Amino acid sequence: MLKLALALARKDLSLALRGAGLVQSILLGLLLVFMFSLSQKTGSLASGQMAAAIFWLSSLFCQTLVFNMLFAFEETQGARTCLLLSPAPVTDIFLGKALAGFVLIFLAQILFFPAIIVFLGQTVSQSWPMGLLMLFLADTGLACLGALLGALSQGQTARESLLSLLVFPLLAPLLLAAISVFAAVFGEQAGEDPTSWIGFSAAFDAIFLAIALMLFRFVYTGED
Amino acid sequence: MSLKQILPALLALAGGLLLAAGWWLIFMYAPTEAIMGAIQKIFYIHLPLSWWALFSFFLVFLCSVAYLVRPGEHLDRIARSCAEIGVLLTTLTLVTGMLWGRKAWGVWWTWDPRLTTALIMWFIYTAYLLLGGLNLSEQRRRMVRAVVGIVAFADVPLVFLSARLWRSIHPAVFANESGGLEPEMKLVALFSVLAMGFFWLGLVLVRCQQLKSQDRIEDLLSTEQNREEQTEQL
Amino acid sequence: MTEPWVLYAGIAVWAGLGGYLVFLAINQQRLARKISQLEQLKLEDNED
Amino acid sequence: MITLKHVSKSFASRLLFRDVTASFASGAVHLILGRNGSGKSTLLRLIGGLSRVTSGSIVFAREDARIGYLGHATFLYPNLTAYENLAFWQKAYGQSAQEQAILKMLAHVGLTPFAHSRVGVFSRGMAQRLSLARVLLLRPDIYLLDEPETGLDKTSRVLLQDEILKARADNACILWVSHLAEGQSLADSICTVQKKTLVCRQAQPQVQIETGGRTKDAQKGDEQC
Repeated sequence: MLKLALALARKDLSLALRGAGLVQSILLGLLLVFMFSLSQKTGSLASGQMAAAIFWLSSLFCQTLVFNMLFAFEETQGARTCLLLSPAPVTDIFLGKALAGFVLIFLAQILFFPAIIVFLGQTVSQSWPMGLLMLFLADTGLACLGALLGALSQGQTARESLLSLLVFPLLAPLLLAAISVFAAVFGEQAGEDPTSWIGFSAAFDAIFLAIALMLFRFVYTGED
Repeated sequence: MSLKQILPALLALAGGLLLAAGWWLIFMYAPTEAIMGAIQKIFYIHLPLSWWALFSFFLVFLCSVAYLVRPGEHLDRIARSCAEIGVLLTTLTLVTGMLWGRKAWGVWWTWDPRLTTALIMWFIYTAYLLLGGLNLSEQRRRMVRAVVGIVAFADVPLVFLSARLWRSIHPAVFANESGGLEPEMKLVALFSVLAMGFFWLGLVLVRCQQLKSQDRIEDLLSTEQNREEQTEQL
Repeated sequence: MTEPWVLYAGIAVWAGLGGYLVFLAINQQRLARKISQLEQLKLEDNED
Repeated sequence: MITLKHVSKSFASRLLFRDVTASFASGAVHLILGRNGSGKSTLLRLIGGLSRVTSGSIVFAREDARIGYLGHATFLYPNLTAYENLAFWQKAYGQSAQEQAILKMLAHVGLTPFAHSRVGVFSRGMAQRLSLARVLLLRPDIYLLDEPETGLDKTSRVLLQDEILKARADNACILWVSHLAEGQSLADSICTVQKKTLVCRQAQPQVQIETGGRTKDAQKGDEQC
């Protein structure tokens, strides 16, 4: 079970780390962080919520680039056809891509977080375990929708613009949750207590994971 | 001209007349609300728009599910026309919502759950309409559109919930229509929703028929081109 | 007594719906042109 | 054993196949001929389940039949090495990647010196040979070959034909789309795409081959479905 998914994820990770794909998305994220730090008057600190918003915005851009890259791997030599011929169920391909995307986004975020602390002068409050849980939930949602909608473009030319055009609004609820919790992590007095946001994000992930598992076979097909 | 052809026009006409009557009701019959004053009357325009916009997107959802179960060209057409009109109505909902907000609370945009949901729905379904731009084969584009139609609608309640958790200063009257409204207000509100319903149905049917003839013409043109290719090959 | 802003909202709505009807009309014109193009093709076929 | 019942396929209002009914027995080579663009490759894609039939049905004798596809696209990842490619595809098809088997197969197709170099630098012929190795490693029950000989040099073509005959002896069902002269001598049945349907006729394969002590004629007797 899941043999194809794990093999696919391992292959994608080695390909992504070998090529310049991941580096490109990390640089874009760091650039975003730096640009926003310009918007602060020198000396004044960005609000916790601003820092959280920038962190998640960079992660979102990173997600779009990562999933475009992951699905482009299968298009160069038509490997998609061969994957579909495998006896394993199509959802294994979805799980493999989502897992690879999750790891890549997490790797990028490991670099974004210190950049936010440094450039935007943030301090981490004692509610960081809540932040870690939120990070996990939000990344799952990012990976799940990224894998489903990444397959949508299936290596078409008009892929970057349309993918982000669709993914950003769809992920809006998850972003609101992640930004609120991370604002608390950066020391803001969050209006809503974070636990309700955590519950909401878990529900969001569950719903879209179920939908993605059902719909993936319609999206990723051999038709070219 | 069979009934089927003129039905859409009839519905649109009836809708138009009912809307006009609705206007008369709004200004002459509906009492002005005690707290907010006459501005509250925008509610009778705002509510039908947002209600039918949501209903259009629900119909897109149903057609998309039906299309995945048993693909049929007509399902995709209905979904496309409903999405188009849904986006139109959402745009008008946003405009009237902002006008109301500007007058009642002095600010153009308030992060209120309903308006935020309408705005995000507007972005998602505009992207849905842009799916036509993807250079895919017709079958694949319909399949992709059906999937997006489902994912988009599943997102709507989540957007609403998250927006409410985020911040809410919308008047309570919105939350429970039946509670805060006097009987006359409820009557006018219902009438406006009904009137807009006729107009909405007329628009959807007209757009559906137009898309149908458009597809038929495109088929004819493409078979024509294929025939020419074949004749050249021989 | 009527609140001007309610009128503005009404005008905006009618403008929006009217704009959509214009869009439908333009589409109808495009279809008519395509039909005439098809008829033209049919004419040429009958001649040769 | 694959059976097509009244299969039709139209693609964007262009009819490719109308009412195709045919059956391809296991342990046989079925050569499929036809003009370019007559939809031969589409037929393979339909059988592979990659695109859906407009009407009719395709029935497999064994549900969990493993399908090996060898066509113009090599399905190889340019940034992975030859070894990694083969290892990945084995795992992707649910088989554990034994190092010995992979190295032996690479030697078999004459790619041992390039085992650990990136496939991106391979020539067309080398990539096609690696793709052949990929299919052979899977030991599929059904071979879908879409003009596999393109880009292969003389020795590789002979290698390809040996493998096809060996596969036939292993009771695999081989569908071979080609327009090579010597293909006709190997085929058990030759099908041609004419007027949007498939016409098949039996053919007498001249090339006899003994594998594992069972001669070709002996297999003709016990017809496995």
